[in-house]
Amino acid sequence: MSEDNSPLVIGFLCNWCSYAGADMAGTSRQAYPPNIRIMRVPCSGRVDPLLIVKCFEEGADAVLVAGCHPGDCHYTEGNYHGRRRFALLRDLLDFMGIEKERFRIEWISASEGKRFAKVVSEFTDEMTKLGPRKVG
Amino acid sequence: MPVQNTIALKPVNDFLLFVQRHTGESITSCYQCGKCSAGCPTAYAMDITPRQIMRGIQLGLKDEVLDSSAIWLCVSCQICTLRCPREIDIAKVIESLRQLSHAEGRTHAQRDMAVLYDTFLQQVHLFGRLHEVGLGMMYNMRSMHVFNNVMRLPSLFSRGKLKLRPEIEGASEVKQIAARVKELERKPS
Amino acid sequence: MVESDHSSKVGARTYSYYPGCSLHGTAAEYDISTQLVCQKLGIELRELEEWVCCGASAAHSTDHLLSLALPAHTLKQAEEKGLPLAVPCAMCFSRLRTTIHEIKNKDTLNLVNSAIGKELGEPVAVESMLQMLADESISLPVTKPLNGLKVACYYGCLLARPPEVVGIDDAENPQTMERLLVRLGAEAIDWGLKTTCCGAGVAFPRLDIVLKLSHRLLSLAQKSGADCVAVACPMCHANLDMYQKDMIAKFGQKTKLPVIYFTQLMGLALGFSPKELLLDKHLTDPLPMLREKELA
Amino acid sequence: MGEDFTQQIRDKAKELLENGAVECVIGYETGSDGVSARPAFIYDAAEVDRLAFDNTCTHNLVKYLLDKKGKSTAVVVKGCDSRALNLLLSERQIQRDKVYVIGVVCPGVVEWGWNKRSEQLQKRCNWCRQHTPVVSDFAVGEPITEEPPAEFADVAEMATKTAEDRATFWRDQAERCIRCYACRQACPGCYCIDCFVELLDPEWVGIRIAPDENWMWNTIRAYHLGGRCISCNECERVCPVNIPLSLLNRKLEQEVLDLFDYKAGMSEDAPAPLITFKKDENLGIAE
Amino acid sequence: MSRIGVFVCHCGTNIGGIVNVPEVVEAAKAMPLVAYADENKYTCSEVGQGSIRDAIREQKLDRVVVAACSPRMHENTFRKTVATAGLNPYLLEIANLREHCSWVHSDSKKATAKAIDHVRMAVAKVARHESLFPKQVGLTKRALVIGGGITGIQAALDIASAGHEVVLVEKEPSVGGRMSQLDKTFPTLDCSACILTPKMVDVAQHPNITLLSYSEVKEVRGFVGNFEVDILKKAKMVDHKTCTGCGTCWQKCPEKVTSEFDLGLGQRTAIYIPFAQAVPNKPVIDMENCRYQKYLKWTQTEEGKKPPECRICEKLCPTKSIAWEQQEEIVTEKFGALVVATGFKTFDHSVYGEYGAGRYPDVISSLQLERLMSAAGPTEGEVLRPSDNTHPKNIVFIQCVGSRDDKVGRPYCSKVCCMYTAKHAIMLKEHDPEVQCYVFYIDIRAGGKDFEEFARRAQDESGAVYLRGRVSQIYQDGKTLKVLGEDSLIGRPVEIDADLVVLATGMEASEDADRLAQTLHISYNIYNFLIEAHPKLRPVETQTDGVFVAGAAVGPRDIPDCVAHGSAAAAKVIGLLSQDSLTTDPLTAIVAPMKCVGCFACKAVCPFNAIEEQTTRDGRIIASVNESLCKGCGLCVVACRPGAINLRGFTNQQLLSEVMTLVRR
Repeated sequence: MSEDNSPLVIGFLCNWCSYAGADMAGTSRQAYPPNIRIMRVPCSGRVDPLLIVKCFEEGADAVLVAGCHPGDCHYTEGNYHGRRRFALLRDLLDFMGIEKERFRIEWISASEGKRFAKVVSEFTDEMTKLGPRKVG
Repeated sequence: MPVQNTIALKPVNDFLLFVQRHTGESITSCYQCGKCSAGCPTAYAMDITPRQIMRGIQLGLKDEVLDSSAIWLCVSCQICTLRCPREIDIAKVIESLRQLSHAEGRTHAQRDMAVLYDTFLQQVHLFGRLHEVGLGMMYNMRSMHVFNNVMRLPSLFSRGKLKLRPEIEGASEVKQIAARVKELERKPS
Repeated sequence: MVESDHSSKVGARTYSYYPGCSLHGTAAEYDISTQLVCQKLGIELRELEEWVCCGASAAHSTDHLLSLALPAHTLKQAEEKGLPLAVPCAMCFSRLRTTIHEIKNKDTLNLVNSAIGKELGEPVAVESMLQMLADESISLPVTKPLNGLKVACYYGCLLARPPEVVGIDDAENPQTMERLLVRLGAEAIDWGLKTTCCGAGVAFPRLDIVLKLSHRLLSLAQKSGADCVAVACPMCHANLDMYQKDMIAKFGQKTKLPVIYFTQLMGLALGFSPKELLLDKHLTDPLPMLREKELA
Repeated sequence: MGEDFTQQIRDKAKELLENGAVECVIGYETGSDGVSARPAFIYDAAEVDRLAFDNTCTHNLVKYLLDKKGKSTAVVVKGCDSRALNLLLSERQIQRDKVYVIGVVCPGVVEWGWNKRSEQLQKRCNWCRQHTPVVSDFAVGEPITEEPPAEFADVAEMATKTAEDRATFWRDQAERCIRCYACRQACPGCYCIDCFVELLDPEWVGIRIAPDENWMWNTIRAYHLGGRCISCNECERVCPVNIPLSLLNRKLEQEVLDLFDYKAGMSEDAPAPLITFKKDENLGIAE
Repeated sequence: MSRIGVFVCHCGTNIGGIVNVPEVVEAAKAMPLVAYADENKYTCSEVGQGSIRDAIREQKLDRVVVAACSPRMHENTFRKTVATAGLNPYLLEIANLREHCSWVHSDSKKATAKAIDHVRMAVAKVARHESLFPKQVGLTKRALVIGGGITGIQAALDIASAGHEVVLVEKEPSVGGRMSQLDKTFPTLDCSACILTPKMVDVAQHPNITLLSYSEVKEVRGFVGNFEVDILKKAKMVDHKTCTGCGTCWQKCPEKVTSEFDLGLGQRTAIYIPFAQAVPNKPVIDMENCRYQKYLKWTQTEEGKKPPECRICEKLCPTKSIAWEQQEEIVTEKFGALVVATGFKTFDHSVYGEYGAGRYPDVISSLQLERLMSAAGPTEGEVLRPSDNTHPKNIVFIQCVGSRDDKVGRPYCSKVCCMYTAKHAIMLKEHDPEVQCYVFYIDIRAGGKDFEEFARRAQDESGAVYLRGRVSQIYQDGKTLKVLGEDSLIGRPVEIDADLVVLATGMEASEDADRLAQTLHISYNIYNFLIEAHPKLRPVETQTDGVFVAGAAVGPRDIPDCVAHGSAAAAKVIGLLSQDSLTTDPLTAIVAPMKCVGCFACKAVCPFNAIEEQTTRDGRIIASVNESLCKGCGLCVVACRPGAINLRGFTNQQLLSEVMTLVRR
């Protein structure tokens, strides 16, 4: 939670699709709340659960992982593996008290700039409503 | 569009803003392709075609649009809405213009149409249902076209189509509804 | 009114029935033929008590809230009966379906509720008579197939548009009526103006428009080889049937083309006599043509 | 029950050691308190009589095979322990031809402590659905084939709590954890040379013994066992501060069953769920 | 102690307008290990790059952070910059302050705070960067061109004439694409066949080009320089080695079928060449309609009437080239570069119920009119009404059918229709002087050299009446078609009794272009047009190195642009193949031998089989990375529990340091 306790959202974006989609949101000037901090990774399959758990351990309010739509992955299978890991991790974190809504996974293609802006806006509003992390 | 004067375009187009807010349709999306006028069955009889009505709103020409006969000759057949390539509900826009024109009493371009509708509602208020013969008589009188459709009366009468006695059912219900509607419409929703 | 046993038992197909003002007036033949056909097919129609007018074009052209409140009142009556509502008149059907569509919006619903002084619950299913009778699952005990009768099916505007509200199969080229009449043995011709307007309610103030539009329809139907036009709307029937004499005078149209309610054609096929179906009530007399086709 | 199984195990051990089939037989013997069992490593045929089997034989002996790489060894396994064999085989940590499995149909293990034994079955034996070893060269006891479907009441009960309560619950557990890593030492699935928790570069978990760090350790340890844990529950048993690790393991076990229809350790060649995928599966995320 | 240099860019006002750049520079100076921080108006300019080079030398910097636009724009530019200053190009990190910050946030304070965070992350990451050295990898000096239309032909010819081997794969039995269906071409009224056929023949005869017609790409593996492609050669049932294309078979074949090439207006036989000038000029057998194949299917079930055995083509073939036993075959070939030129198909106008939904025979598409006007067409160039084969007098053209129309999901303009309709109006007047053409349009779009002048000829010389307005409905009215429109210039509805109505159908991506794009791992938009790397700066490249796109497959485009696109793609391929070896991206995985426990989870998840087994001196079997196959996706790193395998450029340490600098405030 930053100073004015608006939520800190950490975004892991895959270089080939979602990061390009975020760029497209920029070039078409699709505004969205500034809470998200974006990290570029080669593939959603490169996003390590350890990194996500570390984000939550260190107090981040929400994590967004965005990758290519199934079938579009530049490395053919990256998002398929990612999908399984995140599905399991999300349930584990939820079980340990980190609400499921705080960890969101989206498939965003290189041409979906508008959609990227919409997802980030929705996610940030949702996290603002959910409020700060109560424990830990 | 009858050219009386040069159109002085104002920075704030209230008419456009009102119609867009009232109907929820994006009038500025219309790129004047004319497909609505092309399919409109009564466009040939209109002083301004549906496309020109949309253009009128875009340019804020409230008087030309609300005083037109076009909005009264629209039979709300929905062809324009079905085929508009910009997916604008034009029938809804023209319907709201008709309601606005009627509310502001500017129906003189096609007076008879407004007379027909007012007489129709008057019948319904009286009897709860529409009495066709009553509508016919009252319309002829109030529109001063006393002999309208008179030649057809014998053939209709001989076929027993003219029910002289009105069916009166639910009239009180209709009156209460009409009163509540008036009340609700005075308070801005 | 045709006597039908209002047995309390809810038959396989029981509907509340909302005839509308014109079916109790100049369109009596549409009302009678509908009831006869339903009786024959074992469909029970229970007319709503004290139904009121739907407001038609007059309401929705001048007052938005009133145009929703009147049909809403009827919807409340039907809701209290708890039966699906069968509506023969295209205008009433369109106004009822439009109201159901618009009260999906919460604010509109609240406004309409306060207008009719009642709380509208889940609206009952509203079906046009055409949609209801054209249902493939209804078996049609045809005793006198309409062999050799070439029919131009005419839908007009309100049965076809807007598609998402009226639920027609194809807004540009519907086939519902064609499929029904073919099952009765008739031949449905393909023509291009089956959903183009006949002039609707402007007959009184602007009869010239009705004559022009209706003549355009009738001449194309004739040119396409139709023996008659089948309709499912009292206003279309009035415009197409009543003014053919004027059209001959004004446009030199050669012969008259009979305009018949599709329920009258169904009645013929199901064995009712033209008299019972009030086929003699039309200004353009269909009987000569029907006799020539050995159907009357 | 004890006499019969013990004798069969001793005879087999004697035979294996005498014909040199194995260098060592890993089994159980009665502990120095004369009551509870402890692991036994028998290298000499003459000592087979030390071997014994009763309802205090808790330890998962498969873990010791990791130190016997390349040496042919016999091991006594119960139903749950045997699934660890398949896990280590599929992850190429042991070779099937170097291991002689003495599979004992497990009657269930009782709660025991130093010099005391209760008759009450251990928690894990109540939820156990695998009494018969999935792998065995020499079977001891009648195999039980009818097993009721698994249920996860404990997990369900935790799930009813609010997110805040759950977070507080696990925070309290994290507070008590002393990072002794006994759970890791007992678990057959943990055989990494350098465990992630001990890495300083990258320093995933700080060396500070504090709730945040402990919380991350417990979360990642559980995650690393996702789709691999065979619920022998040794981790919870050895935990000096009694953190309910079974809750975490069984939550993941249930999720793996629901999401991927997979049960760990049931076969040697079925790939673990997190290293494979199905293209058109719908896992309820990002749909 | 490393010395990091941070260079924050104003990018004119793109960044500086919202983000307080000086504040970011000050904040950067206070960050750990940052020895120098500065700002530039345009860092990517010569001046900007110069300032970086100078600072590296003067301040002895060993790592650089450029805080400017997206790394996808100028990461390579700045790698070259730091390299020329003697620094390893991979000791660089880009912070995205434009697309992900100034362009999407209006609140200057928050945008600046976010910009500082992004710089902080970049600094934390670059601090953990190590020097990386790209490797040289061999490449296959062969190119694959997918799609044999004019674009594909042009690309293939250019690449081949530069001395490289080309394989041209075409789905149809002949190359030529949509252009082969045209009669004349604008703006010069050249006969399409006259300018296309010679190029088709060149493609067939060029020593460096292997033409695989009636074939499709099934599977693509590998990466730039080393692609491996499975090509499905469909069964032609004719041995093209012995067949001389004499034509006896397709003249005698009794089975008549509607011709796809003639868009349903003409017929072809079961054994056929699609059109006279087809290349290869040898037939294929249509398995669905060949009577002998129907007979064979009948023999299996023996249900229904026994069809004739036929086999006339086999009996009459002088060179015995009919080969019933031929099977479809998959060949796998290696390529260094791929060009996708799969072209377009015309919009299916049967979606327009108001234009008859395809029921009225005299309402045809513009491509069908091309076939009617073509001398090699079904009517040998005589424009006849399909209903009764009479000469039409009143011809109505309707523009924007399937273009600029949200209702049918095609809001874009197809760019070529106004031009080809003007061409049609001119040509029809030449065919028959009594013809009267009406063109319903919304806006005439005739940009480009000689285009507007050409479009004007339709009105000046051919007397075509241009009506501004979209047609709402067409219906059959006896023999003629009633067309209802509005002339929106004078604001009156108009009606025309048309003998023939031509719908100017728009351009769409060709059939299953999305499936092919997925196979090639390139992205495509919602209309299935392929997405180029950058619409202005890299029009024929894609995000995937070594895969190039050209022609109408990328978006609506006319022939001159398609040919230019084809040559542009060829130039890119020639540039790539002219190198003897390729510098591979060094961002690959690497194993720490002492940590690997040999569980090979990495091998199970690697999509490129880049993990190999290696035995250490102490007998342990551990994983090792084949760096020419590894593409740096990082799946193995996440699968490895002990963290024995890491990904250069996106190591665990680097990513963790980015997270830690974000959350630890």
